[in-house]
Amino acid sequence: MINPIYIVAIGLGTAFSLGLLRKLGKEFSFWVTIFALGAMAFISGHWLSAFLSHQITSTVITTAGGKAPFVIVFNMGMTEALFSFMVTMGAVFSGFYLHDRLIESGPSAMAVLLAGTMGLNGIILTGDIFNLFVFMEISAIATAGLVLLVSDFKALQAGFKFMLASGIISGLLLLGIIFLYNSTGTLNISELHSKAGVILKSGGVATYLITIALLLELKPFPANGWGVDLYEGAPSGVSAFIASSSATAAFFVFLKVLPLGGDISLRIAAAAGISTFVFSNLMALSYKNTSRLLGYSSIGQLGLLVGIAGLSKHLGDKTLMIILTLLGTHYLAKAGLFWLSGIVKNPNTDEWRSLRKSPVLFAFFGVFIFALLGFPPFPSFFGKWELIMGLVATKMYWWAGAILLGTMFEGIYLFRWFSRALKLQNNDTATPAVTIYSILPVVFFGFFLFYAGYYTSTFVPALRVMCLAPLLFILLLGLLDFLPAFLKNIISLAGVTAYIVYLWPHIQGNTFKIVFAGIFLGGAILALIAGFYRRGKHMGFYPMTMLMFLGLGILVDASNLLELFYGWELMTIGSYFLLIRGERSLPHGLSYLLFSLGGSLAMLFGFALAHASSGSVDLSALNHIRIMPALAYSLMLAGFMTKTASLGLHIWLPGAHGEAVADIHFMASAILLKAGVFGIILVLGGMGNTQPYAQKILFVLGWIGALTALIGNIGAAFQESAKYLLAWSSIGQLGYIVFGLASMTHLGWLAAYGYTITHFLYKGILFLLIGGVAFRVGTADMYKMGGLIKRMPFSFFAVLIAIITLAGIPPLVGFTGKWLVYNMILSKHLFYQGVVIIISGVIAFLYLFRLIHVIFLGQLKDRNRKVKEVYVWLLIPAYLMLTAIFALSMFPDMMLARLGRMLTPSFPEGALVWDGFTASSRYGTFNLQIIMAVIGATFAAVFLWLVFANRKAQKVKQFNIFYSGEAPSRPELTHYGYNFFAHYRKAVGFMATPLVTRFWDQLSQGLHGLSSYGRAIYTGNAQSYLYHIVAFVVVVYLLSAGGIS
Amino acid sequence: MLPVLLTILVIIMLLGGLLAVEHKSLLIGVISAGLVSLTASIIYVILAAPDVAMTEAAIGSGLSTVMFLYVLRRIKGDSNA
Amino acid sequence: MIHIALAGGALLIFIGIWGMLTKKNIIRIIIGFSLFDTGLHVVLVGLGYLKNRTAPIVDADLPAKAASSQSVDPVPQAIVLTAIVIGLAVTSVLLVFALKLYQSKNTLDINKLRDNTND
Amino acid sequence: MLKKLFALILIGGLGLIFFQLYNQRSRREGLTKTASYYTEKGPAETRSANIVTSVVVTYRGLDTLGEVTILFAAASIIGFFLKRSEKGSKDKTIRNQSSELLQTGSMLLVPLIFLLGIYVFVNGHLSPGGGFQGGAIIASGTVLAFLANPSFEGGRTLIHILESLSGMFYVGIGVAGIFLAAGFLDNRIFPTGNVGSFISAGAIPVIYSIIGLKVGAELSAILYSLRDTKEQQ
Repeated sequence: MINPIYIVAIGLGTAFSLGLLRKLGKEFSFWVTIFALGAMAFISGHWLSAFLSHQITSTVITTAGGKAPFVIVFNMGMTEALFSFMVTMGAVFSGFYLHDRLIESGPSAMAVLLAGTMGLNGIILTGDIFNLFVFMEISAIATAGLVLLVSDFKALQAGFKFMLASGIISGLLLLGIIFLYNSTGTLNISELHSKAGVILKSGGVATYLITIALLLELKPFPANGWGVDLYEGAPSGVSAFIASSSATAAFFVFLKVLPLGGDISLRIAAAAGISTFVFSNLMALSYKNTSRLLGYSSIGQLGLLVGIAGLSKHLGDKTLMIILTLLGTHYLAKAGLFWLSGIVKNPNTDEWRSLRKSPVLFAFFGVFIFALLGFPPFPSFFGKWELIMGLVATKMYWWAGAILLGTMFEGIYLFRWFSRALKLQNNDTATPAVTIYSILPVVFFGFFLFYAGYYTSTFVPALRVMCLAPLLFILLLGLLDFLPAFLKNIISLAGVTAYIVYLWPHIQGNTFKIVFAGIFLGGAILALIAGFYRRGKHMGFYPMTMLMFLGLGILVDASNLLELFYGWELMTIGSYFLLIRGERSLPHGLSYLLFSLGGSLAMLFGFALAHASSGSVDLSALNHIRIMPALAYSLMLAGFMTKTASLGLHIWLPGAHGEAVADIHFMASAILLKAGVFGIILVLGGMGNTQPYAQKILFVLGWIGALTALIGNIGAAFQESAKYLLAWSSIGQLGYIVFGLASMTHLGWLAAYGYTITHFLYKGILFLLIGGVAFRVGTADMYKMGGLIKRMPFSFFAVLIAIITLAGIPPLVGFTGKWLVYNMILSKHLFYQGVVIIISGVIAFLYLFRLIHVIFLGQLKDRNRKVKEVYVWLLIPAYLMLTAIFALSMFPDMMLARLGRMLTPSFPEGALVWDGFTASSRYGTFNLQIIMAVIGATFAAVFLWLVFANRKAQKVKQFNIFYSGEAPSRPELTHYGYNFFAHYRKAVGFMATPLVTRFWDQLSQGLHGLSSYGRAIYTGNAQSYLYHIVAFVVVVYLLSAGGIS
Repeated sequence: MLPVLLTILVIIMLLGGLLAVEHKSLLIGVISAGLVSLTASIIYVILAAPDVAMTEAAIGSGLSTVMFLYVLRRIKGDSNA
Repeated sequence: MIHIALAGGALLIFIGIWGMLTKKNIIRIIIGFSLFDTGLHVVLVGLGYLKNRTAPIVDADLPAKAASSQSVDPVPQAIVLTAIVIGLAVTSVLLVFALKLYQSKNTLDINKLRDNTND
Repeated sequence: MLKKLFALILIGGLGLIFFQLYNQRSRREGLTKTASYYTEKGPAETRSANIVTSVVVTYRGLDTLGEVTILFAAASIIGFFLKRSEKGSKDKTIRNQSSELLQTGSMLLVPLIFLLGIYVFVNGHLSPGGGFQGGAIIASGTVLAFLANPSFEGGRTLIHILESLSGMFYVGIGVAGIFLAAGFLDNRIFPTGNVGSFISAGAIPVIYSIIGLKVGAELSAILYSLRDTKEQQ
């Protein structure tokens, strides 16, 4: 093995020699620098690979030919090698990225970079505590120097603050070191570790000073103003270096020294770290400067790591894995984002839209953001999972809660930033300054993030390989994104089919899974068939669609909670990108994402409680949670209900769905929402209805379901846009499902399953076709349509049937669901809820009637005279579903009897009794075939009579109407379909006015207010930052004085 | 004997320190700071640390003061605390 | 002796911190920092001092055999040597920062030397 | 006023911490384990009479290398920072010439000061003093040269060459320790001689001389940069 001293020797030797190489030109010096950094990285990388292949064990390398505690030693172990490698690679790429600036500033600046990197390596490798101090000073002074690679005032004052702050901090460190030496007689860190007894007796305060100084280096809240300003003021390449390399080294040494202080240090670390995580992210909410945001985020992430280190006793041997995954993700993603910020140049978050001009970089922007927030497949996903599981298992609920809260804050500003960059108009921005030097590091770190995610997952036994395979497929699609849409469509179809073939043996015989696999993957096939109508390339569409569908597939396939969560999160990412594709969907897509994030964090906590109760992550852990079951089940339900858009969590849906185009609307509404149902069924199945808390939850859930149905239907009634109407209607329909499930009866569940399947079918038809119509007409506003029956007879017929089903009118299968729900209401005596359900059923008629009447009947508008029938590619899946509706209507037992058989073990009471095609419950019987025959005959008779009676009807022109002699100024507003239910809005509009929206708005304003209030700390004044540092030292000491021996 | 000498030196050093931060004139402040270093280096001699004493005298009171003065010279007409 | 040195060093540290926390002039703040540094060094050397012992240099007064029983602790001295030079480096960089800050805003007042463009 | 009161309170808090630190320290009668080792074995192992020197240059040589690096980094930063920001203002500042007496006097003195500096560092292993002190003395010679002749330009290139070469030699000698002796910066790559004689202590005098040159060069470079900053109008 190569002596790690050479890392120091190469770094310094090259740094010193650069002065002599001046004559050979700056480019030459630059490449010498990069080469030297590479050589340094090679040494630690070489060690790392040897450690990973278990060829060697940790080694101590002495210097000066002396014996271990008396001379300075270097420790080389697995973690040292890894951290050193990370630090140096960060320097290699940041150095490469800084090419232009380094050339501008000359070899001296390169020497500073080399010296700084050498210093960071020394921090990691050295086994001597004073030597550590020296290396920390080297890297501090080098950092200050690198900040000066830009010569504006911002950098200048940031560097000055940093130097002052680190001056005080390192003074405290030195004081601690010498007193620790005085009491223990050694400076060797390993020896110090073995002298816990002595330290306890006479080194407590000294250790406190050392710990607090190293903690201050990591910029804890609120003593971190200088740190934020440093991130903001430094050139982006240097910020990347600080956030990745420097922070990594500083954290490593903190980790190394923390155990010296015993329990009290751990407690300090936990409290300071986690509060830094929460408050930094809260503070970030009110800023728009990206460097500053990234600074807060970096500080927050490091705070989280410090907190985890402080909680290491509770996390046990998982600690290292959690730390490495979170740190690794932070390291890669934060460096990437800082590099990107240098490419974008303008520090305003909204200006990142200009990055869309180079799609590859923008894709990596997304990768970095999602990675930071712990989405799969990135390493942080697994770290976050293990972290929350571990904390909850050891009853550290508040810590876990605080971490989730901080993650939520972080999500708010990161996602806001990303979404706005993704959607804002982008015509007036400058093209980002892309050079090979700026792009290469980003791309490399971006890809490595994926690899790191894969690598981490190989250590997670709970995740089967089949959960990773879909990602490869998606990666392939991403690489083939240049192909025309129809080719990608074919590939996607092949992919889904392959997945179905894989999945089938796993779910065979499990009706529950078959139902949902049918909806998710069968739906995927239908949606992809519809997708053939697409022309052009549709960049980014297919990978994201597949991400959603395969995420849903994994959800069904999941054999444990981790896989469930994994699939859920993949699906969330994919669906977000689909929903935000709409023209005006920016705010809705964003709120979808934020609700999803909040929901998944809530679920995560719930899963952790389940895991803590049973000790396993199997799906069976959901059964009878013992630890805080009410909280656990409520959180999980709330999490899943973000996707079903239940009351209170529904505000994202209308906008997100209403703005989506036909097939995406189909995917989002008919398919995606069912993921929430899937989860609710799992949770309720585990919870049961016997426990008192379960009954309370179910009671609330039932009301939520009923009210959601009402709100959804009322909301739908007031819409002018057919798409918004359908979106609101979906909320209502999902309300029925939740209501049915909450009853915990055979009939209720049967109804819920029935609704789940039929909603998929009829809403599928409606979304595809109404979407198709809207596409042809050029608007989704219904009053701009009318009379389209003549132009689009096929669409009309399918929509008509779908609406009949939806309204629950006999004879079609929709009626079954209604009949079951009413039976259930009677059997459970849920009369109040029953009233609400019935009222919402009536309201549903109001808007459904409108849908068919206003769009297809009446006069054809002039400008619509030439419109063509909806794309055949949309009609094919619609008619397939239509066939299914007829089949199910004709043979309801095909579906219901089978579902009933599945439900009977869980709900033996109140099952339907089947006699041929006749089903009976306690309150009556029904036989859909007879009903169908009767209704069919009646309908035919009436229809024939109408045809006969209308044979003399006269055709009129569209505007052949009178308005008391006045010519209407905007004739289209005289359309009878316009603002049809205005009078209702007057009466009951208050229910539809978004009370809920206001609640979330106020919450968000409150948070931002809090955040702005906190800005008072960050005055920008170097002196007040010094105050904070000193005050931090004193206050933390006083708070923990009892514990410091 | 030595303790008395040390006490006197420490008092001089502290007075010099107070002068350095509190005196109106920056120039006198800088020179007082140099004086503090010089006193400190004598203290080091008493504390049996001749190497440190030499370093402090050469660097702390010598070069460091020169640097302060160089910078002061660039900043003119400004001497209020 | 050791008490006097430690107390003197600590007080000098406080004077330095006082200067850094209360003075508006950045040059003065840097002076405060250098006092803080010097105070630290006095504490360090003081801590290594042992009563009635001599400097750790082997010569006529201190034969090599007696070194460990008659010399003071060399480790703090070695550390302080390093720390003094580091302190000089830090001070010089701070001074250059101060100079440049002054040149860009024409003031030495720390309250005016901040970036107000944050949003 | 409030600010000062608050500062006093904080310093009071720090005082409390310091007091605890002081109270808690172990009151030693003898040397610590590490110090005993250095004082007992130091002279025998390194053959350096000055034990502090043996600690600084050998046992804790890596610290010293680091410290030299800090100076180097500071000099580099100040160099590129000041040089860049002075770009465009080519006009050399008119500096007041000093009196002839001072000029002549210092021309005599500067070489002597340099000699003194060299004397201090080559004797670092025998007597108090060494690389830092010697280096600082050399730098003060530069100061004197500036005082005597404010537009003194001599030695600028020499300084840069010295800066690089001494640094490289330092690292080189350190690495040589790995091959020729028992580890990085081991001083026994040369014959160690007897304690107290001039030619003794192996590589220590060599290293200390290199340090002296390096420190002198770095400090002089810093002084050069500072001197050359633009005068405020």
